[in-house]
Amino acid sequence: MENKIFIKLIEGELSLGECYEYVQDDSCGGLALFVGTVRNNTKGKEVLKLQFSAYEPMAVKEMNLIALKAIDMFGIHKIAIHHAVGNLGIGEVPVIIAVSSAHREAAFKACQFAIDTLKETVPIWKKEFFEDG
Amino acid sequence: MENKIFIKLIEGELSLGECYEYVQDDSCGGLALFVGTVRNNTKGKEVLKLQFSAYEPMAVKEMNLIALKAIDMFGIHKIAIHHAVGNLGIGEVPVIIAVSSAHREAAFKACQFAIDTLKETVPIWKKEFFEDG
Amino acid sequence: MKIEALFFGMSRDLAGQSPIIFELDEGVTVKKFREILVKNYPLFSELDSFAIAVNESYAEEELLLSDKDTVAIIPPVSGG
Amino acid sequence: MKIEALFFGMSRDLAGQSPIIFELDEGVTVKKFREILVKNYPLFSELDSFAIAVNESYAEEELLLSDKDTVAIIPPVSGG
Repeated sequence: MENKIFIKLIEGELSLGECYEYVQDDSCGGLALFVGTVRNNTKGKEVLKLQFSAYEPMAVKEMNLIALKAIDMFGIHKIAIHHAVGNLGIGEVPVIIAVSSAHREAAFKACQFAIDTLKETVPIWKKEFFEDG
Repeated sequence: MENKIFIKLIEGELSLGECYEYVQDDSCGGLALFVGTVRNNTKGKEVLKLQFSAYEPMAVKEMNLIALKAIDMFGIHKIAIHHAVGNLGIGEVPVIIAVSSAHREAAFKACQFAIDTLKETVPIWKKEFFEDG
Repeated sequence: MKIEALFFGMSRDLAGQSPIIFELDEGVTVKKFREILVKNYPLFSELDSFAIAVNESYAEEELLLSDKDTVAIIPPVSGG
Repeated sequence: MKIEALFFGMSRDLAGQSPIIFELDEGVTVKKFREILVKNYPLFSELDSFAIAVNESYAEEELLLSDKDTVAIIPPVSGG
């Protein structure tokens, strides 16, 4: 299973190209990708930046569990789940999920399952910094 | 509407980065992308390359219609639909769809709607070249 | 009236060339045009199904063709 | 037995420090540990809900803690 899963939790910039290159495979007809970006507002309040912190060893374990489940449930080929920690500005990328599959339906479902589950279970916390402090 | 839609039908390489840059927006929290790639087999037969041809003016119109419908149905922010024509080798990219939205659910749905509809309505044809001629 | 017909995908091989100019009487619908096509090019009965576009948009079967329309024969598409 | 407790997110502010070492009797379940936590740190009753992980995995309420376990207090997560 190990060569089907690429988990990354780092301080620094995530790379869409790296995720794409990892999952792309000549046996696959479709790749679905999700990129989360930092929005400039939350419920109408202007956001200046976000700070992400994690319980790192457990976060990596949980991301790996999500990948294993996605492979098991949807029969996908490969999956990359990358998340950033530390400070992120507006428009920057806290999370990328990339999935390849012989068929696109499975790729979409697995990609959506992975981001939905990540937001529920992976021990990462964001702190929002607003204009007015 | 025009500055929300980026349609491209070209002979030559498509760019995931270009699609990403176009749809990314500071007001959006999520981007969903689909990348179609040329598979090395069809029903077990080894594929050498594909050739895509199009009824170009109508294909561009139909791609634009899909984009308009996706914006209307899912309330997404921006959408890029790029398709290649001409010869493509294994692993190369005939189609990219990128969608940005305030919320990820809409981005996923619109992206899947766009690729599903493209495969049904856009006048583009692929010809497969197999090992045995 | 003069109608220009464009053939794509597999239909181009069946027609042997593209475009083909048709000289038709007034009052021909898309449905009628299909029948004319199959009558003149019997090979078209081999095509399971094909859509017809008029002036670069998919057309209903009841649409009346007009002079100088461009009609396109669209066999099942396979892009993406 | 000695239990190391790690506090994350908002729970770290409530605890005032992390980690905190707890000296507990044998036979303490995750559920019992929650009660001890709220008793020692009344501010924790302000947290709507929090999950507990033992040795880096989410734990059932009935799980018995063992000496040298690492317990983590996981307030609602907000990654992604």
